[in-house]
Amino acid sequence: AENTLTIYTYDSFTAEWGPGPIVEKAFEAQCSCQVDFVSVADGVALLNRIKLEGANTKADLVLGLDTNLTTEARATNLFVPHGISAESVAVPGGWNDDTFLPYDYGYFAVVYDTEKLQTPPTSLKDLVEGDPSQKIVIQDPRTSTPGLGLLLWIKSVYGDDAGNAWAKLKNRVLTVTPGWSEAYGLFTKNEAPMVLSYTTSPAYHIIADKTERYQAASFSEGHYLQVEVAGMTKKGAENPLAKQFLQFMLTPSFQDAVPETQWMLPAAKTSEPLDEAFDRMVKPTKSLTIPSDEIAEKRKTWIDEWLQVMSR
Amino acid sequence: MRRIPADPRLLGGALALGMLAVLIGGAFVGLIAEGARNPQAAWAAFDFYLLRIIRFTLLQALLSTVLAVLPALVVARALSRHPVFPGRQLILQLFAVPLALPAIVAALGLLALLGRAGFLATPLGALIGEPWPGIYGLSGILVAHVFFNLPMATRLFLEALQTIPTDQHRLGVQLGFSASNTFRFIEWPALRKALPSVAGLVFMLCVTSFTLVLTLGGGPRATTLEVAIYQALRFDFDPARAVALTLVQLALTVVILAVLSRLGADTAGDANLSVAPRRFDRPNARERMINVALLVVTVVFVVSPLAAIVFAGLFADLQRLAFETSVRSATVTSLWLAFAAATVAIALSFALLRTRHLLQSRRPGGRPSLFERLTDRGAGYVLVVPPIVIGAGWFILLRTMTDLFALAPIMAITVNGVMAMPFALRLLRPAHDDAATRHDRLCASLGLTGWNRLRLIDWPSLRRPLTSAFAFAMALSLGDLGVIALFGSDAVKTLPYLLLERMGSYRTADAAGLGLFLAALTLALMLLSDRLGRSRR
Amino acid sequence: MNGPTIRFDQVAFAYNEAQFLFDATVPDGAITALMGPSGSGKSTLLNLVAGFETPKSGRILIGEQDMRDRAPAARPVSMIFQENNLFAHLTVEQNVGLGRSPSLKLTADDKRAIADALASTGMQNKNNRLPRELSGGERQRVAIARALVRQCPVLLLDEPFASLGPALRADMLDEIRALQARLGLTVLFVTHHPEDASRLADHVLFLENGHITAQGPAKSFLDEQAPAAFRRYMGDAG
Amino acid sequence: MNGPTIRFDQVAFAYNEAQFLFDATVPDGAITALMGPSGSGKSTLLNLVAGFETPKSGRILIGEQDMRDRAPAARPVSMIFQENNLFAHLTVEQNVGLGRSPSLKLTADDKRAIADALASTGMQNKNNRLPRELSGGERQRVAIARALVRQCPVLLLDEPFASLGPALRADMLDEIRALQARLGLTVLFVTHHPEDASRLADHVLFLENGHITAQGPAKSFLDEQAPAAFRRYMGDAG
Ligand SMILES: Nc1ncnc2c1ncn2[C@@H]1O[C@H](COP(=O)(O)OP(=O)(O)OP(=O)(O)O)[C@@H](O)[C@H]1O
Ligand SMILES: Nc1ncnc2c1ncn2[C@@H]1O[C@H](COP(=O)(O)OP(=O)(O)OP(=O)(O)O)[C@@H](O)[C@H]1O
Ligand SMILES: Cc1ncc(C[n+]2csc(CCO)c2C)c(N)n1
Ligand SMILES: [Mg+2]
Ligand SMILES: [Mg+2]
Repeated sequence: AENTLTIYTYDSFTAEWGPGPIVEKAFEAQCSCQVDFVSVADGVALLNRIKLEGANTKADLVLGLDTNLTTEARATNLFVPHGISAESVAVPGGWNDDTFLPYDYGYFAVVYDTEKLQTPPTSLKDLVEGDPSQKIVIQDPRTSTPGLGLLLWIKSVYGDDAGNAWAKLKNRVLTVTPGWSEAYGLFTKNEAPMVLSYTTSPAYHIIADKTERYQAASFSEGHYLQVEVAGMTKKGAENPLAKQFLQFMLTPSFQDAVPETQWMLPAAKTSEPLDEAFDRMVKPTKSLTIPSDEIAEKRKTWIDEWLQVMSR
Repeated sequence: MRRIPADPRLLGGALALGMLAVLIGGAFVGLIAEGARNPQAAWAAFDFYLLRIIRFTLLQALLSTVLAVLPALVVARALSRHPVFPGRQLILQLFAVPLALPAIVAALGLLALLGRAGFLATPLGALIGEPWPGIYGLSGILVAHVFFNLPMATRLFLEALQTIPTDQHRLGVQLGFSASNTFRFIEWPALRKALPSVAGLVFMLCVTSFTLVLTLGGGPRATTLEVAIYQALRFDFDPARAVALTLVQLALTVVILAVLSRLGADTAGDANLSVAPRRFDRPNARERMINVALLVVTVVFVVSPLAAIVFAGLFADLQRLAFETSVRSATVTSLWLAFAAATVAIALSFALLRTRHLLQSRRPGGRPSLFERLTDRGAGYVLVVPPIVIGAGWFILLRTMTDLFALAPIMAITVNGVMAMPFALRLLRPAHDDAATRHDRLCASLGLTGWNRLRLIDWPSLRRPLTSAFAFAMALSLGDLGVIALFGSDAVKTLPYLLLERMGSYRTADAAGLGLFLAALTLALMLLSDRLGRSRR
Repeated sequence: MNGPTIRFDQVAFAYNEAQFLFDATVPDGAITALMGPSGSGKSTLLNLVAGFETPKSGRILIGEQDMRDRAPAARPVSMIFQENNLFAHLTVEQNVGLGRSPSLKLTADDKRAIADALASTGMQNKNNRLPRELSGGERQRVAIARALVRQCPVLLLDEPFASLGPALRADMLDEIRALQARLGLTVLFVTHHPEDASRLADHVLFLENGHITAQGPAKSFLDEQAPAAFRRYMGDAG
Repeated sequence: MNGPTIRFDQVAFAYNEAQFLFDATVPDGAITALMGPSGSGKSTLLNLVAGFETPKSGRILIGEQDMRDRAPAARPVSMIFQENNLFAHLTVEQNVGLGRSPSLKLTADDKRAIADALASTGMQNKNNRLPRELSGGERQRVAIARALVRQCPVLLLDEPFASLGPALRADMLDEIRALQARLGLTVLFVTHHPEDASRLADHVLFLENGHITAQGPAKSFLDEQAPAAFRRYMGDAG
C-alpha cells in the first residue's frame, strides 16, 4: 500500500522484547508511515527467502543478514547500493560496504558459569586442549550463525590445522544444537558449564537477572566478529521510505534499542552511554574476521571438513 | 474384467489421494524447477557423509521403534485387561500430551530429569559411581523418542484392542482361556492387525525427527537425513539436493515399512452384532501385580518429564501470561489453525479409509490393487516428506502470486492436516473397518448412502474414535511450528512460535509457562473429546 | 404394484471350491420357499439377487431388467439377512424406521406404519431398546417389522423365523402373507420347515449342492409324491 | 462321570423392566429341553448358569456347589451361544480344537476326536475354512463339533439347530444324545421345535415371561394333556 515500508527480518528482532516494536514506533512517529515487518527464523533463512522470492519480493529492506552472508546476498543481484555515508558507523575495522549498512555487532565468546568453572579457558587453544570433562554446548554450523561463527573462529586461528583442533575440541562438546536458543537453554539449565554465545551475553544476566554468575571468557587469540547488517532491495529503491529507514537506523533512536534488546553492541552512537554493565564486558584484544568472499567460496568445504571430524 | 460401478466412496479416496499428490508433487515440481539450474548438486548429495547418515538414521529409528512399540503392546494389553480403575482415563489423556509438545520443550523436560543437572543425576551418578554423564548421544535420542512414541503407540494399540467384539471374550471365558490363551487367540490377532501400521508410524516419526536428534544427539555423529535435507534447503539453498535426499529418505522408509508389514496380517473381520457389552475374564493376582507394576513404570516414565515441565512452568508468572494479549491471540490463532488442520486430517482419513475398505471388500482373497495400496499405507508416507520441503516447494511455485502471506494460514492448515492424517488414520481404522464390515450390506440393502449413512450410521458408531482422532490431530498441530515459520507471516503467531520467541529473547520462565500452557491445553482437549465422544446412552 | 419375476439365466458363481449354477424362474407376485440342506447355496442365491455377489456368467433379470452392474442399493429388492440385521446403536424404532426412509425423516403416515409393524410383531413395548437389549427372536422380529414397512417389489428373507416359537412363527407367516397380498410382492424366503412352506409358499425351489434340483408348487412337495431329493433332505421320517 | 444337577433356588434377576424369577431343578445326567416364547428368558437362564449374568438374589447350585462368586471360567459348564460362536480369524479345525485345549496343544488323541467330531457334523472337508467362508448352518455345526469334543459335565446349548434342515437336525440330535449317553452329561438345550424336544429330551422346562410355568417329562408335553400355556405357545394348531 501507499506509504508503507516492508522490512524482512528474523523473528527475534520483531519479538515483543526485541528491538522491533521500539524501532517501529520511533520510525513511524517521524515518517507518518506504516512499517510492516515480515519475519523468518534467522539470518540464513532471510537470505534464502530473498533468493526464493527473487524480483517479486515485497521487501523494501532486508535487515538481519550478517557479514558472513553479504557476498552471497550481493550475488543475488537483488540489492542496490544504499548511497548513504557510512561515517557515523562505528564498528571494529571500519565500514566501507556500499550495499549493506550495519546496525549492531558483537563478538563470539565462550560464556561460562562461575559456579561450575573456577578456571575458565583463557585462549581458544586452552578451550581446545582443556579438560574434556568440562563440557561446552555449541551450535551446528549447518543451521545456526553462532555455530558457523565458531567454525570460522577456529579456522581463522588454526588455519589448515582446524581439523585437528576440532578433533580435540570434540571431546569437550556435550552436544551440538540446531540453534542458539537451544544451546543457551541447556547452559542456563546447568547442563554444561560453558556455551558458545557472545561477549555481551553476561550483560543480560547482570541487568535483567541481577547476577554476575555468568561471565564471558576472554581469549588471547582474539574473538571472531559478527556484524549484523541491513540492505535495500531493488523494490526498496523505488520507495523513499527505505532509504529514510536506513538513515534512521544509524541514529540514536534506533541504536538506543540495540544493547538491551539484542544484547549486542550498537553500530553507531546512542543517545546515552551504555549501561555500566557493558563496560565490564570482555573487550577483545583482537577482532578476527574472514573476508566474506572467502567464506562464500569455502564454506561448504569447511563444513564438510567439520563433519568429517565431528562424525567420526 | 468386470466394470466397477462408479461409487462416491471411491471418489472420496481418489480426491484425497489427489490432494496429497498435488501437495507433494507441487512441492517437488517447485523445487526441481528451481534446482534444474544446478542439477549436479543433486549428485553431490551422495557423498561420504550420506552413507554414515543413512546408517545412523536407520539404526536410531529402528531401535527407537522397537523400544517404543514392544512396551506399548504390553502396556496397551495391561490397560485393556483392566477396563476400569480410578485414573485410567486420565492416564490415557496424559498419553496424548507428549506429542503436542514442541520438541525442544520435551527435550528440556527430559533433561530436567535425566540431564547432567537433572533431578535424577545425583542418584544415577551414585549408581554408576561417577558423575552422571547425561543422556547425550544415542541414548538421549532413544529416551526422547520412546517418551514421544510409547504413549501414542499405546493409545493406538488400545484402540485396536477395543474393537474386539465382546462376544469373543465371552467365548474365551467359556473355553477356559488362560491369560496367555486370551492373548494368543483374542488380543494378539487384534494387535497384530495394528502392529505394522503403528510400528510404521513410529518409525517414520523417528526417521524424520529433527530437533530432538540435534539437541540430544550430541553432534554430527548422530544426525539424520532430515538434518541433511534441512541443511540443503536452509543453509545451502540447494533444492535439487533437497529433493534427492528426500527421495532417498522416502525410498528407505518404503523398503523398511514393506519389511515391517510382513509382521502383520489382515485378519478376518467379524461381521456380527456385538451383544455382550463387557469383559468377563478377571486377571489373577499375579497378573494383576505385573500389570500394576508395568503401568506404574510407564506412567512414571511418561509423567515425570511432564511434571518437570509443569514444575518449571509454575515458576512463570502465569497470571500475567494468561492476560497478555499476545498470549491470548496466539492461543486463538493456534486453536483455530489446529481445528482447521484436524478437520482436514479427519476428512482425508475418512475418505481414504472408506475407499480402502470398499476396495478390499471387492476382492475377496485377491491381491490389492495399486490404488488400494495407496489408500492404505501409501498415504501414510507423506510423513517422510519434511514439511520444510513442502513449504519451500510451494513457496517457489506461488512466489509470483500477489499475496503470498495470505496463503500462510492455508498452507499451515493443509500441511499440518496432512501430517496429522497418518495418526488419525491409525486411530480410526480399526473401528472404521469393523463397523464397515458390520454395516455395509445392511446399508446397501436399505439404500442408506451418502449423507444419511454418515449421519445415521457412521457418525454414531464412530463417534468415540472420531472425536479422539480429531483431538489427537488438533494436539499434533498445536505443537507444530514448522510450516508457519517458513512462510513467515506475523499475522499468524502460534503458541509454539511464541514459546520459541520467548526462549530466544531469553524469557525462559515465560517459555516454561507457555510449555505448561500447551500441555494443559492438550489435556483439556483430550478431556473434552472424551466427553463429546461418549455415546449418549 | 405387482412384483416382478426373477429370472436366473444360467447364472454361474463360485466361492473357491464351492460351485453354483442356477437356472430357474421365480414367479411374480407370489411367495416362493427356498429350501435345501445347510450349505447348499440358499443364502448365496439371495445374495446374487440382492447384488452382494456378482455372477461369473449368466444373467439375473428382475422383471425385464438385467441386474448386471446394478449396485445393490439400486435394485428393487429388500432383504432380511440370516444374521446381523440391525444397527447396534439405533433403537428398535429407528431400525424399523430406516425401512421407511433412509434419512429417518418420517411422516405421520410412516410413523403409523412403523407402529403397526411393531405391534404386529409383538414388539410394541420395546420401541426404545437397543438391539443388544433384545433376545435373539426379538431381533428377528424387528427385522421382520422393517421388512413389513418397506415397499420394495421384491422381498428376500433368509430364515427369518428360526428363533421364533411355533405360534409366533405362524403369526409372522400370516403377516408376511397379508403384506404380500396387499402389495402383490414377489417374496422369496429361505426356510427349513416344511410347515412354513406349506403355510406360506405358493412355490418351492429346492437346492442341493449349488444347483436347483427340484421346483414346483408347494403342494406337490408336501405329500407322498415329493421329489426324492427333497425326501432325503427331510430325513426318512419326513 | 455323571453330570451334576443344576438347582435354581429362588433365583431373581432383572434387565431394566424385564423381571425373572427361576425356581426349578434340572435333573442330573439327563437331557432337558428349555422351551418358551421368544423373549421369555431362555438365553437369560443359560447365561445365569454359565455365569455371564449374576442373580440379584437366590442361589444357583451345580451339583452341591453354590456358583455365587464363581467366575464363568471356573464353572464346570460348556455353552454354545445363540450367535457368534466362532473366532473369525481361526479355521474350522482350530475353532473345534479350542474345545479340547485352550492352548491348541493337541495330542494325537485330541486330533482324532476333532476329526471325528467334524466328520459327524458333516464338516470334514472344510477343516481349513475361516468362519466367514461358511454358511450359517455350517457355522452352527462347527460350534456343535466343538461341544462334542469338550468334556465338561454340563452342556448348555442355545438353539444350536435352528439353521439346519430336518434330516441334518435329526443327525445332530443323535450325536448329542450319543455324547450325553457316553459321558453322562447334564444337557440343557433351548429349542423351538417340539420334534426336537420329543426326539432328544427327557425333560422339558417351559418358560413364560421370566418364570418357569411348566415342567415335566418330555412325553407329557407332547400329547393332548400338555399344559395349557405350552399349547398356547404351540399355537392352536400345535
Ligand atoms: N465367503 C465364502 N468363501 C468360501 N466359501 C463360502 C463363502 N460363503 C459361503 N461359502 C460356501 O458356499 C456354500 C453355500 O453357502 P450358503 O451360505 O449359500 O449356504 P446356505 O444354503 O445358505 O446354508 P445354510 O442353510 O447353512 O445357511 C457353503 O458350502 C459354504 O461353505
Ligand atoms: N441386555 C439386556 N437389556 C435389557 N433387556 C434385555 C437384555 N437382554 C435381554 N433382555 C430382555 O430380556 C428378555 C429375555 O431375553 P432372553 O434373551 O433370555 O430371551 P429368550 O427366551 O432367549 O428369547 P429368544 O427365543 O428370542 O432368544 C427379553 O424380553 C429381552 O428383551
Ligand atoms: C543473552 C544474550 N546473548 C546474546 C544475544 C545475541 N544473540 C543471540 S542469538 C543471535 C543471532 C543468531 O541466532 C544474537 C545476535 C542475545 N539475544 N541474548
Ligand atoms: Mg444361509
Ligand atoms: Mg435366546
